[in-house]
Parts: sequence; structure tokens; C-alpha cells
Amino acid sequence: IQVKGSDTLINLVQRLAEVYMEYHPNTAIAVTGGGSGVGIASLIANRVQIADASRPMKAKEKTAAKENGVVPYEIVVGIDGISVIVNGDLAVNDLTVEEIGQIFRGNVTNWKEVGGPDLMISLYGRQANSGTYVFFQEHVLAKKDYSQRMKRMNGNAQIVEGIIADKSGIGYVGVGYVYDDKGNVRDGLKVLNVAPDANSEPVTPLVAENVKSGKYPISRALFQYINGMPKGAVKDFITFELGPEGQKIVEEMSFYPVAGEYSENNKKAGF
Amino acid sequence: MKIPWKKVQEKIGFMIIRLATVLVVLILAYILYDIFKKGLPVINWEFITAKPRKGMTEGGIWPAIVGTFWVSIVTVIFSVPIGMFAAIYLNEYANKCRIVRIIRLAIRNLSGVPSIVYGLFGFALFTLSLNMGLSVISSGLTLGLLTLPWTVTASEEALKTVPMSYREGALALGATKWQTIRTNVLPYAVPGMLTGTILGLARAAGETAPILFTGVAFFWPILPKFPTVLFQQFMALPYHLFIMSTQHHEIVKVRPIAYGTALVLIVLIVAMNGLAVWIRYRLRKKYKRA
Amino acid sequence: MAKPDSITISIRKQAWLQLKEKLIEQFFFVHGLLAVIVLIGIFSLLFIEGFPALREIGLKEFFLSKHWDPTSFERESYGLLSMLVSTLMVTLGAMLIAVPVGIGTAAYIAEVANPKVREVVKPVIEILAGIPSVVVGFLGIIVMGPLLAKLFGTSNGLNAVNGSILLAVMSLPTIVSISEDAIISVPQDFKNASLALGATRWQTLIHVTLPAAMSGVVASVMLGMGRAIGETMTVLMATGNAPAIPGSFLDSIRTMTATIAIELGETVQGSIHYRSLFVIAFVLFIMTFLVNLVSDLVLEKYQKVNR
Amino acid sequence: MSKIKIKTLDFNFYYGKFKALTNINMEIETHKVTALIGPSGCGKSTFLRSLNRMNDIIPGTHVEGQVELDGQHIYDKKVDVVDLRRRVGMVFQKSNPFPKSIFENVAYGLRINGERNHGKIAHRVEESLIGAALWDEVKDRLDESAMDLSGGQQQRLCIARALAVKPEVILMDEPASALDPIATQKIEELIFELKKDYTIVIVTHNMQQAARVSDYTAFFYLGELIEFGETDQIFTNPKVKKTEDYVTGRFG
Amino acid sequence: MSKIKIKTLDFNFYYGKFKALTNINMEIETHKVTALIGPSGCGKSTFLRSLNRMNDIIPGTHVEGQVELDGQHIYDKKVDVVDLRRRVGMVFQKSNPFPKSIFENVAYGLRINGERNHGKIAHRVEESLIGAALWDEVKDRLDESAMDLSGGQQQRLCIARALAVKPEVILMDEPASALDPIATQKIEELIFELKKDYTIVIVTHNMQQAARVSDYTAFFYLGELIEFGETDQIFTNPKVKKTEDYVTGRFG
Ligand SMILES: Nc1ncnc2c1ncn2[C@@H]1O[C@H](COP(=O)(O)OP(=O)(O)OP(=O)(O)O)[C@@H](O)[C@H]1O
Ligand SMILES: Nc1ncnc2c1ncn2[C@@H]1O[C@H](COP(=O)(O)OP(=O)(O)OP(=O)(O)O)[C@@H](O)[C@H]1O
Ligand SMILES: [Mg+2]
Ligand SMILES: [Mg+2]
Repeated sequence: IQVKGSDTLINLVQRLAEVYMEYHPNTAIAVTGGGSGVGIASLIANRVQIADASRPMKAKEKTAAKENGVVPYEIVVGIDGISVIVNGDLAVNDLTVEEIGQIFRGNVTNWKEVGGPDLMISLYGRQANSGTYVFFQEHVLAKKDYSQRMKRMNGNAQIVEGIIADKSGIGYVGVGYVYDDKGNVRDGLKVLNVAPDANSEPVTPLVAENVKSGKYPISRALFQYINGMPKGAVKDFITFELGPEGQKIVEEMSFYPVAGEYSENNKKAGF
Repeated sequence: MKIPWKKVQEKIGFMIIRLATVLVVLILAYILYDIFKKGLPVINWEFITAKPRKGMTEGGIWPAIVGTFWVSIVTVIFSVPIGMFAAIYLNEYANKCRIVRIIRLAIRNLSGVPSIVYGLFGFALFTLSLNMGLSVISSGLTLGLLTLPWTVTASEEALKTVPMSYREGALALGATKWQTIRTNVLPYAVPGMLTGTILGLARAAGETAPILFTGVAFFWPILPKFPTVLFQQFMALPYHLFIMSTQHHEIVKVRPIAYGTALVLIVLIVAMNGLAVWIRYRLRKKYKRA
Repeated sequence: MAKPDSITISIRKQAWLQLKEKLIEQFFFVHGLLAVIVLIGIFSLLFIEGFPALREIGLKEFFLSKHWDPTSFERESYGLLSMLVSTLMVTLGAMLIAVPVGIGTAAYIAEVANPKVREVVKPVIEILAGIPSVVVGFLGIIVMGPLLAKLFGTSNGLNAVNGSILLAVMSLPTIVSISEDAIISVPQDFKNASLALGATRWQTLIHVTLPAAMSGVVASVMLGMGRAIGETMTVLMATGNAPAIPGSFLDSIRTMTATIAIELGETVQGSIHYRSLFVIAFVLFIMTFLVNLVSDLVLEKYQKVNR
Repeated sequence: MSKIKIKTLDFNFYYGKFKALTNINMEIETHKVTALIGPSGCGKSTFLRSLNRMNDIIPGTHVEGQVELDGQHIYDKKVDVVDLRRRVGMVFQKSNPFPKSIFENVAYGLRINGERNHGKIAHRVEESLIGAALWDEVKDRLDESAMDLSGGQQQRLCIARALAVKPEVILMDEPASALDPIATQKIEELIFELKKDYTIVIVTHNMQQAARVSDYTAFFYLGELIEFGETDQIFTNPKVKKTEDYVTGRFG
Repeated sequence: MSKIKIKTLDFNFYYGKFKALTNINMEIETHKVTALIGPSGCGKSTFLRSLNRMNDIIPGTHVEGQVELDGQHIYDKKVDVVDLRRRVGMVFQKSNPFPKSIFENVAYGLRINGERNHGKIAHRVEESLIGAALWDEVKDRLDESAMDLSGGQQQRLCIARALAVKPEVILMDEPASALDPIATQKIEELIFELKKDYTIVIVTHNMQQAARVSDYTAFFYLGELIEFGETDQIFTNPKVKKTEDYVTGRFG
């Protein structure tokens, strides 16, 4: 089985594959990153069986798939809160979605404009092939373009490293990336509380309930796409992912297990 | 006449260029020092021979070593014979006609084409058009194309070191051209060709851009038998280092693994370089006697 | 001694031998031709894949627009300019460092160092040439980045300076080794003549040896530059990849090579985005082709002079 | 007068556009030593190498006129160059033994001509080494590398190598110029022996050597054959002023 | 008898362990031409290059004994080699003009010695070219590349270049061996002119040339100075048998 796509999912899926292969030594699973776009493009070209995506397929991609005779089925394997992070020393704790959007579009360039110190903001984001990039653009930037000054990092972890070293930095990563191996937020890092609008309470994504309940405004489902109804080894693998052991790994990797409407969604694909 | 000034000028000038040299040597020394210091503690038997475990935060890099090995094999099989044959044509048969000048121009330009462009070319040609998919073969052939100009040039250099008098001597005894080449040129050129080939291969083994789209995988711990392995994706040392330093979930935690990978990669490449230099050194000694 | 009893070879065998010789030559020739085929293959593939995108986007927008944002929700834009500037900028930076250091080193090991030092330094430089670009990029992220951030007091070290330094390291071996060859092959005659007139070794180096080796040295710089332009992984890892037109060397930049490496995977085959990456590759190809051509011409001239 | 082995007819030689030999007409006698002399660059080597078509391997050369070997035009299309070179052997200025054993050096020409029988080869190697007056010095170390021989021995080895394929003519281009006086003397004695069985053409810069070893002498100047005749006559009573100037050392 | 310019005292020269010159004692007179002759490899060039310490640049060499220039030991530590070489100029076997213009070639020595005044330089360039009998041939094309001159002109240019720094002695290592007879004759005439102002030491392979141009001749053999005396005496009435053999062409 070849799995390709989102870097947000890659470590999770790699781990899932690793454990799965321990039980099923006869099944080989290759996991490759590159970004959600990469995975979906490969699925459309029929080069992989499973595409990881941290965003839903775009309409354009669905058309392209149809033209190629590929029928994508959607599965949600977990839920991710995208945390907005800044350096631990920065005197800013809360922002609204609107403010964050302005910052990343390059309209707000100094921390003092959002109540922080007089410091030029330096932006950290992902590359355009990342699902996080697209998701963030859709939901936070209101589909407007990112500032061209944003540094496009190769991976989530690199953004974290960058922010820890950069007193004026702001970036977005999956919640899973902010913890160290003991489960605490990493030194030198601060996860902002985000309010949906100026009138609401800012909430932190670090509390699972906030994300699962949708109170935290920037959360999303983690998708996998397959061509046609899953069968055989692919089906077996996905069953494992969605099963108790799989979902435990999802939690171990600091994502949240599938619940609510997303489970309904999965039923359509036969799970 | 201001003779002392000339001397002072000489002293200063030599000092500056000596410093430049020291700088270059220091750069290398630092790179090696850093990687050895931080990579060596990681290296043990398990690191070399085990698969990655626990979300690649533990275990070893064996699949990446094997992947790099197989890709290199395909590269060699593709580029060495072709490169050698082309070199033989250029150095032994060709005379100064236009087509030969075009060939030389082509080779020199090929050696300047960026590796990412080879990657793109390999992706479009091998992976897509020729339907080889993401595989060792696609990547190996792409790297083969990349190394081809180096192999040709190195082989030609080796052929050039064979004195003209060996050829003349054989021809004057009534040997045909091919006999001359086979019995009195190639035997002396092959070690030199080997040197160049190893150097090229070492460079190819460290390349990432050409394999990026043609077959390398983030995680693919499976090690099937030959020849199945050729048609599947693979892990490779340079790419492994790339993801360990930029893509992984916890880059700080896996930094030791990154250092270990870098060390293995460097040792591999330096060893190959060393081998090549050693062969050449022995060769020079032999020719000096001649 | 007896009258020579010639080794006689039958006519038919002779004809066969001659045919065999011809066939063998043809065999080698075909392999030689392959290089040309590959070059033309690359050229035409890049062109054919890229051309439709260029027609769609338009030359003016492609080369003059500053915006590169093929996945934008607002307006997909394909402007090469910022990447072109970035590429040229890191390359320039790299050359500013590598050229003086490289030529100095080459001159030192060719003319000043005693042979034992040369025997050590030359292999060292060859090893430097062999260090993979990912390793250099890796050290760029974890060693050079923080160092530069501290040095310049900037927020981070993933910027054009970092890229330039790393590319300088990558192109040094080329510059040193080809320049050294050129310097060392300046006929001893010239140097002798200069020394015999009462010149110091430094004067000889500056006024006679280097000028005589100049075309080789220039060629080495061009080749080093070609390497810097085409280098991918190092810049991808260590320059921050911000696609804005850089204002200074302390800004993050994104080169043409990095753009291809980042974006190719996500594109749908045949889409404008996909094809636009081939156009970038085509532009890169032409750039390195020109650089090589120039160095070639220079080298050729140099061989003529030295004959 | 004895038989003519080689004859050139209005022979011209070109390196690209440069005419290195102009209208050479010369006859070389069987079992005689013919010396070619003349100042540097006058075309001696070019002429010599034209006789076994070794110049063919230099790109861009061409010839006009004819060279005959035993009456056969050697520049004819039909002629097999490989066979011609076997018949007209060559010894070079700088001795160029192959980096093989002494034995293999001499055996080389036999092997490439398809001889497989080891006994025959061994026999011919011995014969040739004896012919080159080298056998006694090397018979106990035939398996050692030819590169370990002294310069003079190497040159005689090259002669032995040439003899092994039983050529009819042997061309020598300054065979002793890189050798010390004693080695030179050995080579000169050897030439004297060899002319019993072979026709020899030798280029030399050393007038005394030409006078000592040759029967006929040809004086070249700027690509032309100025004078050709018996050695005695050329050195004692040259007909052309230029020749006289040259052999008496007044120029060059 | 006129003044002694250079004097060697039990001079030995080593390339590593190899002793290339043994116990040379020789006196070179001011404003005379001294020729060095001998078979190839006997140490003529080595000796010549010892006189301006050009051998210093060959690694692994060392000397024993002394060479005096105007009574000063030139191998002394105190001696400035760079200055010595300015005083003892050198012309090489293969003409080696720099790949610069004719003018710059001659001006080179002045410039590196710190001369900046263009008028002075131009004047000295003209003077030197006249001294080397080249002025008339090149005066209209001083800015052209020196590489475009003929071999003989190049060699005279090298002489002019050496003259420009006003040396006291000029060493010449087979200055005409690569030239055609006419160019050679020009150089020989030039040497005759130059000795009025300079002390000249010349190596030559050509006995006739030595006889024509030199006042004194030194015959070297295997690193030893076999005989040294007036040129006439050496060629007509040598005291040592070896010298006689050599000058009459009986060996070498
Ligand atoms: N490969 C070549 N290409 C072009 N010109 C050549 C070539 N070989 C020789 N010549 C020219 O042809 C002429 C004759 O050369 P050749 O080597 O026959 O002279 P030579 O009499 O043997 O001289 P020497 O005594 O120095 O060996 C010379 O002017 C030389 O420059
Ligand atoms: N750089 C060197 N290293 C070692 N030995 C050398 C070197 N140069 C010359 N020799 C040796 O020193 C001896 C004298 O050489 P030199 O060049 O002085 O001879 P020469 O008389 O000038 O000969 P020729 O007439 O051939 O120029 C020779 O045996 C030579 O092999
Ligand atoms: Mg010759
Ligand atoms: Mg000499």
C-alpha cells in the first residue's frame, strides 16, 4: 500500500503503519510526505492507494479526479486543532481570528498594533503544498493571500524551531507539534488563545474538549482519500486506524479521536 | 628602488592566501568535527542494522542504507558502460569533425544542468511516460543520467593518461585499432576510469533532488528481495537526513538520528572518495615509474 | 635469420576484420551520440511541457510580475521575478565569498605551499566537493542559522546570507580545483622569466601567473556559479523560502530550484501550475547552459593561448 | 646496384593546409641503411612515418603522389594498413615498451596477429631478442616488467618487438638520441647486424652517427629533399652548397 | 688579462642526493663571452642557473662551495636573491615572452622594481629594444601581443626584457637552439654587440656556435669541468683527450 500526502498526518500515519505492519508482516505500507496537495494529486493520477490530507478536497481536484476516472472516498482519521504559536517571551496571549488573519496577510506588521510590544512581526508558515497552509488560508485569512514575506518552512517542526528562536515570530502548527515528549508545551513556546470574534472568550486548543466541541475556532478533520470503496488490505488498514488501537495512537500523537458527525461521515465509506 | 616594500608586499600577500587556504580546510574540518562529535555517540550496531521504530524516533536506518545501495547499483549499471563507451569513442575514434564538437559541448552542458532539473526530467520521462512509477529504477536511471557526463569526462581523462606511445607502438606492429584499444589502452585506463566512476557515484549517492519525485519515500521499511526491490519505492540516506531535519514531527528529538544519518552518509561518501584517491595515487606512482 | 615467413591472413578474413572494426567504431559512436540525445531530450521535454503554461500566463506576467502564488484562492499568480532575484542574489553572495577565497586557496596550493601541503589540501578539497548538499543544508539549519541570527541580531538565520555562505562552501571545491589546474599549468617558463628579472614570487604570481591563468580562473568561477545556481537542497533547507522579493541579504528568499522541489509534488499533471514549474526548469536550464557556454568559450581561448 | 625496396613518386604531405613535404622522389635499397638528416622541423619524421602510414592516425593529414613498397602503391584504397605496418616496422625516438613483462612485449605483435601456439611464440621471442642483441642480458628475467630495463635496453627491446613480427623494413626515428654514448654504440652495432636481413631507414640528428651507420644519406631542408646519395659522397663531396653547409656544421 | 666578474670555488651542486656538479672552479671575465659545452646531461644548465640562484626554486637542491660575483659570495644568507637576479639576467632556451604586449614585456622588470614614471619607462623600453636589435622591427606595434612575433623576434624580445633592468651579467641557456639559421645568426651577432657592455655566459649544444661567438670555452662532462680555456685553444689544441673527442664529434 502506498500512502502519500499531508505532512501533518505523516508522522501519525507512519506510526500507524509501523504498528500495523508488526501485526501484518505481509502487508507493506510505504508512507511519503510532500503535502496534502501532493497526496491528492497522486491519488488522482492513480499512483497511490491512500492520500493523506489535512483539508478537504477542492472542487477543482474533484473534477480532475472524475476526468481521470478516480472516485475518491473520504475518511476522517482524527481531528486536529491548529495552534497559533509565538515565542514564550512575547507579551501577547490572546488574539482573535480576524487579528491573526490580518497578521498573516501582512496588513498588521508590528506587534504593537495588536497590543504587544513594539516589534516587527516575522511570519512563519508552511509551503503551498501543505494542507495546513490551505486550511489556515481558508478559515483564518478568509481565502485572501498570505503575505509574500512569510517564510515557507519545510515542515511543522521547523516552524516550532523557528518560533522558539525568534522573539518576534508567529506561526501555526498542528497541536501535536507543540508538546515535548513528556506531554508539556515546549520551553520557549507559547500557544495563543484564540477567540472566534472580538465578542467571544478566547479559548486554548490545549484542552481537548475545546477542540472536540468546536469551541476552538481553528480545528479541522484529518482526512484520508481512497479510490473507490475500500477493499482488501486497504480496508483492513483503515479499519485498524479507526479501531480502538488506532485511535489510541491518534491520541498518543496529540491529535483527537474521531467523534460526532465525522463518524457519520466514515460510515458512508463503509466503516 | 624600494626593495623592502616588495618583500613586505610578498609577506602580506602570501599571508592572505594562506589564510584563505586555512579557512577552506577549517570549513571542512568543522563540518567533519561537528558531524562526528554529535553523530558518533548515536552509531551502534542497531542504528546501522535496524529499521526505524516508534515513529522514527528510535531504531536505525538500515532501510535507508539499503535503498541508497540499490539506487547506486542501478546508477552504475546504467551510466558506467555508456559513459565508458562514449569516452572511448571521443578519445580513440573521433577526430575533429563537427558532430564530435557537438557531443563534447553536450556533455559539458549536461554536467552543468541542475540536479533538480534532472529530477523533473526523470519524473516526466521514467516515472510517468515510461510508466516506471515511483521506484528504485526510476530514481537510479535519473541519477544515471545525472552522472553520465561525469563518467564520460572521467573516463576520457583516464584514456588520455595512457601515453600515445603505447598506441603508436601497437599500431606500428600491425595491430588494428580495436586490438590496440583492447590490449594496450584499456588495461591501463581502467583503473583511472574506476577512479572517476567512484567519484561520480559518491556524488550521486548524496543527491536528493533527483530522487525527490522519482521514488524516495518518507517511510518504507520493507526490504524485498532482488529484483522486486527495483520496482518499489525506497528510503535513502540523504532524503532521510532531509526529513529528519525539516519534516519530522519532533525534529529536536530526532536530531541525534539526523546526525547519525549524516555521519553514515559522509563516511560512506568520504570512504568512496578515499578509495578513488587511493587508486589514483597508486596509479600515478605506477605511471611515474613508466 | 631466415627470410621472413609472413603471417598470411586470408582476404576474406581481412574483409571481416575490417568490417568488425567499422562495427566496433559505430558501436562506440552511438554511445557518444547519446549525450546529445539526452541534452536535446531534456531541452525539448522542458519546452514542450512548459510552453502551454507560458502561453496561458503570458511572457510579461511570468517574467515581470512579482507574485508567485499558484494556489491562491483570490487570483492564481505566476510571477518568476522574485525567485529570479532570489536565485541571482544568493548566487552573487556566494560568489562574493567563494571567488576570493577560492582563487586565493588555489594560488596558495599551486604556487606557495610546499608539495607536502598540497598533497594534503588537494584531497581535502575533493572531500569537501563530495559532501552532499543535504548535509550542508542540515548544518545550515542547525549551526549557521542560529549563529547568523546572533551575529546580525535578526530574529532568525534562515535567509540569503545563510544560503550564500552554504553555496559558497558548495562551489569552493570547483573554483579551487579548476583554478589550481589553470595556475599550475602556466608554463614554468613565464615564472622563470619573471623571477630572473628580479621579481618576488608574489609579484610573479600577481603580474604573470594569474593573468596567464586568467581564462582558466574565470572558467572555474563560471562553473562554480553554475553549481550555485543549480543547487537545490541546501537553499531549500536554509533560506526560509519566502517568495517575496528580498530587500536585503538578511531577508528570507526562495530560489527557482527550491520552488520546483517544493511544488512539483502537489501539482496535477498537465495543469498550468505543473507546466509553470517546467518553465522555471527551462529558465534554469537556459541560465546554466549560458554560464557553461561562456566558461567553455573562455576555456577554449585559454587552451589556445597556452599552446 | 641492388634491388629497390621503397620508392616515392612526387610525394607531398600535408598537415591540414601546411605542406610538410614537397615533391619527394627517393629510392630506398633493400638490405641497406638509409639515413635521413636535416635541421629540426625539415620533415624527416614526417617522411619516415609516411612509409608505414603512421601519419594516418593524425587527424587532418593528407598525401599526394605515391609511395611504393615492392612496387605496390601503399596509399591505394585496397591496401590493408594493418598489414602494411606489420611489414614495415618502426622504432621510436623515445623507447616505448609496453608496461608488460619483457616476454609479453616481444610476444605482443605475434598475439595480435593471431598466433596462439605458446611454443612458437616462445621460440620467436627468443629469436627476436637474440636478433636485437638483448637476449643475454634478459634471458633470466623475461617475466619482469620491461619498465625496469635501462634506457638502452628498452630501446633494444623495442627493436626486438619490431623484429618479432618479421617485418621487411624497419624505420627508426632517432633511436639513440635519448641514450648515453655506450648504449648508442650498441644500437649502432645492432643496426649494422640488422641490415643483413632488413631494409633500414633511420632518422638522426647526429651527423657522425649518420656517417657511421648508413649506406645512403638523404638531406632534407624545409620539407624538400635537397640531396640524396651514398653516404660517403654526401659527407665528403656534397653537390649542393646547402648540404655542405649543413654537414660541416655551418648552420643548424 | 681583464677583470674577473664571477668566480666559483670548489662548487658542488645536488639535486636531492644526486650530485650534478662536482668541484667546479672557474673564473668568468668581465665583458667577455664564455661558452659552456658538453654532452646532454653534463650539468651545463645546472651550472648556469647556479650563477643567479635560479636553482633555488627547485625543491630539494643544495650547494656546497662558493660562487662569487664581484668578490661577493652569492650564496651567503645576507644576499638578497631578488636583487641578485636583477643583476644577473637570464635568457632561456625556449623564448618565453609573457602573454602581454611587446611594450609591457620589456617594461615588466622596471615596473616590478617600482618604477612608475611613464616617460622613464618608455625611454628604457626603447633603449633596451635597440640594444636587442629589435627596435626597428617592432617600433610601430609595441602594443601588439608579444606572442605574435616570430620565434627569433621573441628571443630577442626576451633579451631586451633582460637588458631593461640593466643587469651586469647575462646568462643564456641555448638561446638559439629552437631557431632557424637566419634567426640564429642574428642572435649571434647580437651577442657580439652585447659583450661590449655585459658579461655573457652561454650554453650551447652547437660546437660551431661556441667557436663563433665565445672568447672562452668550458667543457663539462658528467658534472665535472674537464677543460676550460680560450676558445681557440679548446677547439684547435685541447689538452685533455676527452675534450678533443667531443669537439671533433667522436662522441655525443
Ligand atoms: N601533428 C602535426 N600537425 C601539424 N604540423 C606538424 C605536425 N607534426 C609535425 N608538423 C610540422 O611539420 C614539419 C615537419 O615536422 P617533422 O616532425 O617531420 O620534422 P623533423 O624533421 O622530424 O624535426 P625534428 O628533427 O625536430 O624531429 C614541422 O614544421 C612541424 O612543425
Ligand atoms: N630538477 C632536477 N631534478 C633532478 N635532477 C636533475 C634536475 N635537473 C637536472 N637534473 C639532472 O642533473 C644533471 C645535469 O642536468 P643539466 O640540465 O644541467 O644538463 P645539461 O648539460 O644542461 O643538459 P642538456 O644539454 O640536455 O640541457 C642531469 O643528469 C639531469 O638529469
Ligand atoms: Mg622528428
Ligand atoms: Mg640544459
